[in-house]
Amino acid sequence: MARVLVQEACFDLAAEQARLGEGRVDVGGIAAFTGLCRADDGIAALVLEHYPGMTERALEKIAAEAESRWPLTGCTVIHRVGRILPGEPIVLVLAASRHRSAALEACAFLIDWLKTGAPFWKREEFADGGERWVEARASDDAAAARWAG
Amino acid sequence: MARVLVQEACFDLAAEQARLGEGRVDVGGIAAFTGLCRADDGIAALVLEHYPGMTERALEKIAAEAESRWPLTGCTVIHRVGRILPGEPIVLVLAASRHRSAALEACAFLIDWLKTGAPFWKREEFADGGERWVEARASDDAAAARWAG
Amino acid sequence: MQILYFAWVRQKVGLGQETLELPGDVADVAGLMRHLAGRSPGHAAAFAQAKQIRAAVNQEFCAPNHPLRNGDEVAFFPPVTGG
Amino acid sequence: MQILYFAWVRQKVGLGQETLELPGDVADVAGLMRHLAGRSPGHAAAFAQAKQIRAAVNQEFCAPNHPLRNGDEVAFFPPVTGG
Repeated sequence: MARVLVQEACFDLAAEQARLGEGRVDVGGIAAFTGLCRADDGIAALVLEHYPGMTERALEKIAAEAESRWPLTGCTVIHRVGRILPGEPIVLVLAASRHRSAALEACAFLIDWLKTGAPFWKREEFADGGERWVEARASDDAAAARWAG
Repeated sequence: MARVLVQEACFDLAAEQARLGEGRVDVGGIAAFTGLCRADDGIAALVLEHYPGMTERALEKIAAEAESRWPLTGCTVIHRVGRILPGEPIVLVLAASRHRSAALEACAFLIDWLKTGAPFWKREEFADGGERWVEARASDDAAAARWAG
Repeated sequence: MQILYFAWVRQKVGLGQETLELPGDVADVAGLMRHLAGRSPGHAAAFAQAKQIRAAVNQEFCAPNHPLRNGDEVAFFPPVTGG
Repeated sequence: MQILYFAWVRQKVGLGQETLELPGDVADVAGLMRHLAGRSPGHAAAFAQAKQIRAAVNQEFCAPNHPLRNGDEVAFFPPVTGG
């Protein structure tokens, strides 16, 4: 059963990774991806909005899909919402398995898929007071489409 | 310039990841892979032997190759040697980049490549006092060959 | 039915959510969008960009031809940009 | 030249390293393996499995036909199993 969290608070990578290995000796590899807020074009902050209820359901569905495709011993998806500053983490995905290829592939799948399949929206706030909604990128759709079928 | 370490001591994932993001706001993603010792078939410990000098050179070459293939903002390879117990980590690979795909691909490349391209040898020690050298696997050669050319 | 708006759709409409009875002449998501566009200048501004709006019905992504019933929860928003 | 042994090659030979002069009739890595096989029963046992042994010359992986010079550092070991 995957661990899925949507929260304003930052997350603790080491603690999350430790949960996946704790008390077990059948985990051969843990792949982790952390998405961070960049300061492109003078961004002062990102504000993450989401659809409470649907977001958790979407993430649980994505995680269950990963668990059905790869023989995982566990996986974790944590996505922050609210105001996030440059350099801060936004999202954490972890996948653990007996074998490294399953862990690595499931981790890539989870981050690609949640970029296009979970209801989050990013607004950029600039130092000059301006703001802009981030537009969806064709490259994200293409990355998610790799895993289709 | 990559950070490459061969050491007996355990490593600190959170500290290593923090090094890659510290004081910068141009990192969009950090991919991490941790390889762990499993207790398959009653393994009591793994003993990792290496070729001092050549090992560090091989890892530096592999890391430099990753940095030439992907636009990384940094990467780290830490491989333990000596006696490792089930549940303990063996190897840590981190790759950071502006973009998630570069970080994820470089991380997978590094772990695949070092499995076949760095002079480490694993000996399994069993609870009954027996021991066995781990044999190289064709699947590891195939995984590394994906990245050839 | 409950209608929810997110991101710039919410900003243009000027509301995060509203409740209404499903009009008799609205059969699907696309029909509801045309109906909502007439409710206020804000709604009109948001739904003028109908092709850039995605929808969910009862918290599942849905195509414009998805049929609607009066108890449904329907959300309108731009393409998602999480991760 | 310096010869190094690792993993089960080291265990069978019974030595981690040894120093010798490159024999005049040895031109390459494969020739050195044949020469070393004659040095002791342990060497013979290790190099009997020549196809399972890999080599490095001056800390770079090398094929059996890699030429040798007297100052080289040559290592013999099984296929690597790190990671």
